Amino acid sequence: MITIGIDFGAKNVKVVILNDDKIVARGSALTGFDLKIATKAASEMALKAAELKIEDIVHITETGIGQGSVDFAADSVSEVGANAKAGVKLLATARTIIDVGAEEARAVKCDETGSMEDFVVNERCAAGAGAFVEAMSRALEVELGQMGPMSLKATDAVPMNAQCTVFAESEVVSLIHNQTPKANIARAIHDAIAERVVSMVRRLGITEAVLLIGGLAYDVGFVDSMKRGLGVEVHVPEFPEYVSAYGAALVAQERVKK
Amino acid sequence: MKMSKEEFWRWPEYRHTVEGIDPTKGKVISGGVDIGSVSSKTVIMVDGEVFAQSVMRTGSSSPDSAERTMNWALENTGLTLKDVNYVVGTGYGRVNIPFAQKAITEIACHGRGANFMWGPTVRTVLDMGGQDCKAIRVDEKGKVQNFLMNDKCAAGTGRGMEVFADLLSVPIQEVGDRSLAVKEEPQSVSSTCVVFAKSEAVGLLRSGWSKDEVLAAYCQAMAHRVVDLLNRVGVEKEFVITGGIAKNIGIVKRVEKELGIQALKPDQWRGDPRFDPMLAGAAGAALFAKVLYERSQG
Amino acid sequence: MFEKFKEWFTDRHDYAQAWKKRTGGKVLGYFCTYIPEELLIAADILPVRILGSHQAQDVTEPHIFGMFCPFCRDCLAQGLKGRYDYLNGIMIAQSCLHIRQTYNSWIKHIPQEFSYYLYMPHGVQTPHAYPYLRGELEVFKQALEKWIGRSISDKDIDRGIEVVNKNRQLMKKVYEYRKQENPPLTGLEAMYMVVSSQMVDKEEHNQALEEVLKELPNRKLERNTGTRLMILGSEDDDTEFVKMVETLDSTLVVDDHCTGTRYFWNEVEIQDDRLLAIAARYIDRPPCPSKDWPDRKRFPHILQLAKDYNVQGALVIQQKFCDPHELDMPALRQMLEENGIPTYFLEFDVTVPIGQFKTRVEAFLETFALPDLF
Amino acid sequence: MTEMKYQTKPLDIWNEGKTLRQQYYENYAKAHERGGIRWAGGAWAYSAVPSGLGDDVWSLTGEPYGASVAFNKEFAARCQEAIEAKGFARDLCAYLRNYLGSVVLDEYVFGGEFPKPDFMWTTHICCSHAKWYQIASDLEGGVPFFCIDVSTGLTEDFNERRREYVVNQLLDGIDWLEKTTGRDYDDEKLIQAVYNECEATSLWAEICVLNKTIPAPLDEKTMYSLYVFGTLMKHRPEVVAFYRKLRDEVQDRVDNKIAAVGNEQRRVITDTQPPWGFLEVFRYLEKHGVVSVGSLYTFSLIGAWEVKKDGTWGPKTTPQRQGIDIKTRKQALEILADWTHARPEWQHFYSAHEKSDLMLRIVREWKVDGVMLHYNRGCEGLTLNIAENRLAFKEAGIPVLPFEGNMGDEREFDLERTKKAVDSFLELLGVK
Repeated sequence: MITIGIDFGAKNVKVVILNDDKIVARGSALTGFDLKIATKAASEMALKAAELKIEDIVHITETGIGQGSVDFAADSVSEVGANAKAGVKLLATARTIIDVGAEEARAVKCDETGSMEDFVVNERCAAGAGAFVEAMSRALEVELGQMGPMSLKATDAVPMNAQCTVFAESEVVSLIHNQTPKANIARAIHDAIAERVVSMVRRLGITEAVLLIGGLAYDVGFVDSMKRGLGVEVHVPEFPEYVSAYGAALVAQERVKK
Repeated sequence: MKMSKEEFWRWPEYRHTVEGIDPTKGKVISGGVDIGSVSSKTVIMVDGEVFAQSVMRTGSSSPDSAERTMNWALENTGLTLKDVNYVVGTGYGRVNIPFAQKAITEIACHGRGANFMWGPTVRTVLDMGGQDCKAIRVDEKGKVQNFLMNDKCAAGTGRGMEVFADLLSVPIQEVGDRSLAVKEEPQSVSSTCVVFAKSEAVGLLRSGWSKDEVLAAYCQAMAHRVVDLLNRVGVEKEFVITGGIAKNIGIVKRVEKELGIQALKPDQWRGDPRFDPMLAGAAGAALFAKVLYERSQG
Repeated sequence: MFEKFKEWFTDRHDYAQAWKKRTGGKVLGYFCTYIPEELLIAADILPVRILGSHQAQDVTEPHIFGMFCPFCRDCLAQGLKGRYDYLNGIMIAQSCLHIRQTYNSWIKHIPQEFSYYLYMPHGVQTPHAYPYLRGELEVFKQALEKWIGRSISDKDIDRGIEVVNKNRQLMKKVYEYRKQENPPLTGLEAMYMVVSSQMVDKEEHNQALEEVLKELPNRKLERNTGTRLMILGSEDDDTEFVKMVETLDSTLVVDDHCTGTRYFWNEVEIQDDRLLAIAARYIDRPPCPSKDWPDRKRFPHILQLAKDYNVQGALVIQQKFCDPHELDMPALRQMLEENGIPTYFLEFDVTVPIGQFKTRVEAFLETFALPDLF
Repeated sequence: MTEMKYQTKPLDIWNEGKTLRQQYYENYAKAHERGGIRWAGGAWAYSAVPSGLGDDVWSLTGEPYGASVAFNKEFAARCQEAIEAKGFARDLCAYLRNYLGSVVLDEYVFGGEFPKPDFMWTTHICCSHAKWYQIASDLEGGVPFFCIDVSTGLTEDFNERRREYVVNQLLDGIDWLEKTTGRDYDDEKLIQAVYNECEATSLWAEICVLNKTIPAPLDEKTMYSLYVFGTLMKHRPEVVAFYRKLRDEVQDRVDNKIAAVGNEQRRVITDTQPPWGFLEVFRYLEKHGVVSVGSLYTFSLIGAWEVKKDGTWGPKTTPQRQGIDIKTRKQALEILADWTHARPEWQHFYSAHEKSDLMLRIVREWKVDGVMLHYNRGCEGLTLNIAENRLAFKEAGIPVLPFEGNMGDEREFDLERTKKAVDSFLELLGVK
């Protein structure tokens, strides 16, 4: 049975095509201009990669969309619901799945079948995690992909206010003007976000194994900060930013079987 | 998988020399260097008249940025750093500008610069920079009487705008105009803080709001935050806006509408459209440098 | 000369644990300076004020909603991180809501041998507050006696009053020097002095004060006093901020903080009914704004301080989300400005962004101290 | 959505409630024209006490007025901007900012200028209470202001001495009222007001108990417009009559299995005052057969409760029913003080687990499946210890959804974000 999962991220629309339990293709497009165009572009990209046509698809489930327009798919599932389903498929021992995207961060606690037990979403003061790293990479004149590796080379931990991203930004500017080494600033930035995400996960309680997904999971510096903050091993799956879409595709299959 | 990334947040850097001024004839050549959190600016004056200027992105080291913006301003003017009698540094990075004799805060410099750019009738200056925004009350000479800076929740105006433009893939120079292209003002998003406004606005995008409506909602939220600051310091005419955000017509128009007061436009007084409101701080610093130099000569 | 105080301030945990080993006594952690220290000293207990560490942390969000003040969250973090495990007990004297929440979460998640919530009244301007607080102190004394397993005699209480009153007198004498044109001590040193008094044995602190008072008359600081400033507002033990302000050609000469004058400004007036005397001291002391109604008794007191220390400007700080001070702020600033004292307002968080605050304070100083460049 | 299981019917008494509320705000505004006097104070003030000054004494309680302002979004924004321009912080109590903004603008939310009170009479338990009227007094040109400190701790600690502290302040207050208004004080009117207040608040608890039934005869968003009379004038005979009639109607709905929500399949409770925008979320929940049957807030902000012989929660027995015949002023004040300081909604000011235990009791006795906690940025008083309450629900294995908002400043309530969180919560409840 072939299903599609669509995830409307703040920055990118992600699409996953699932054939029974095998991911056959992934597609992505900038949410940017228009949801319809972005979804079409991402789906076509995935369909082409899987050499399939839209008619072959049995069921489409989306996630990440508000209660607004659900006209791309048959139905929707919440992101935490999708993450729980996908998380246990990617790592059987996964019980806490943490999703950090451009704008929002969320975490879900699940059982071995991937059904949700509890969930948390970031407090308002902690919004803008992913976008924060990008803005700071510009201030440091460091290519975004290099921010993570650079922060691993830090020689000192510079504490920074963890309550608000905007204020953390202004503290980074002060560090720049005091000529703090770039590696230490990069680490301070990652630690600042990790502190806020860990703070949120503590509300949920930390049950191992912990799986980190979402765009920021690509950033090795952030993963390292999360490990130190949580004090436990942090697993990162392949293609972390597609996990929600993969979860939606799994839910689509369940809904067809029911 | 990452498509070619057009950088929507980048704005144009430039330098400029004013025709018809011969620096060698001048008695005092003074310099003002404003190292902001997002942009670095230099103004070179000959006997208190603007001769050369440059605006560029602040790099990751402020002494570097200071040198680069100063050298770019001096480029093929025939002047070198040695010829500049006195330099005043201002802005975030004012403390580590190696060639500046004195550092004065951007509040005093923007107050003086606004007086220079728009004349003695200016009483209220709104400086919206990359990181902070300031509401400054000045007298007829441009001396600061009272001022207020944003509290935490209103920080990050300029930088917040860059992130927002990038998030919505809209070139930053177009954000203002597009935000005014809406039929009527959308219901306002939270204006408690720029981050809330941003995440709320993006949420609206996903629930069917048009791109322009989301831009309008964000600009409106930012305008609310700034007007709140202005009301606290008390607004007296004439009112001007300096700093990078002065170029965002979407913010300027909404601030004017909510205040019920029109801001003097940059070209209104000096008749010189190139007088960029971003340079008010550097201009003020250059004027202070001139007085300090004359005072040092006794 | 003030290094001892700074050392106590910085190594507060080591000091308390060493004191326990040395004396075998009990250490009681407390929130808010309305606790009756006289009774604790009478019971041979070391009272230690619980303060934050000014570091970002990620442990309090499950316990305290993010929009409560940074100070109450910072304090709870110290407990959750085990930095106060040596405490034998903990208490709070009722004042604002936020710090009360820290106490509630603390006793729920960090087991305590002894914990006490003292119903300090808010109605400090009604005459009925005196018998009421006297009654509360009676009940508190009995709880202490049960905990330490012996009775607290009038002689013990007199000794407690005497030690704390002496500390107040000595600190007030040191503050007198700050009225001079060029004060022989900085605002930073004064903060170390007062805050360290809140976390060490008062007799040791009194000795250190005696030594300081011997040397102060002939102490000359190689620094320019510059603009004389006053600092007011919420709880403030942010030495980094105070240090930065005094590098900008200015000096903090007086304050109205509970880590400053509000802690030691008035003494217990001796009378036969010792508990009533102690109750009266805490009811009549310069109030925290949460208790300063229906009239604003703080304002004439602050204005008098400003005149006595001939202050040129006031930094009015406040912990973000701190309601009691936020509610007084507009009227306080108006009162000061009407009396010719310009003010500048700053909002504190767990860590203070020194870069931004330096710009704000420097610009404030420029408004009335910049040489005439116009 | 889900199919209808029960019969539903709107409340007959609904319009009568609307007129009663309109009259209240009109009585205050027109008090002087009608030769009466008026006072302003908190909803938790001892509102029975000024009744001794006469039958033409009208009040305006701050919090419900703040909520009425919040309902009118455009006017609320103007009030908030007006008071913030005077230097007041944005994170202060939202009702306080709406009220003081309305005073600064000199506009009454129900039309016309803001009617200036003759005196202010309030109590202090949360940090903003006394200061609210200290500031209002300044802004309105020095209106006389009296405030009673009621921060005397948990109900179980409210002993003889602590009650005396409160009663002595009340006695001083009555002398002050006589001096300030120049009127003689009539103890008979006070005694009658005490009887009214006890009955009205006990009746409201009785009505809430009826919501233990499945299906629930009332839903919480309706209850917000019904309990409000307890925050306006719980000492007035009209409120006693209204609640008697409402009790009978709700009893009738229970007897005839008339539900507030026809497709009720899950029951939840909430906490703290809701943002007005949240009413849309209630409707969204009801589409999925999820009904909120109340909260510790709607039940006990004004309701009077006691643990009954069978160990369950029920209405507090009134002095009348105990056969107490109040004779003197002091006796009336002592009974009123005991009655007021037994209010469940006051316990969380002193202890986190007291409130958690009360809410867990409601979950048990009202047969509730999940809890929605409003982390209310507009009211630090009621959100005190809310995070610890959430932990208590988690430990008890009860699904709990915290959501952020502000009950009086809609700029801080993100409806889209809340709806998304509610979707996940419905999945957790097994409804979606």
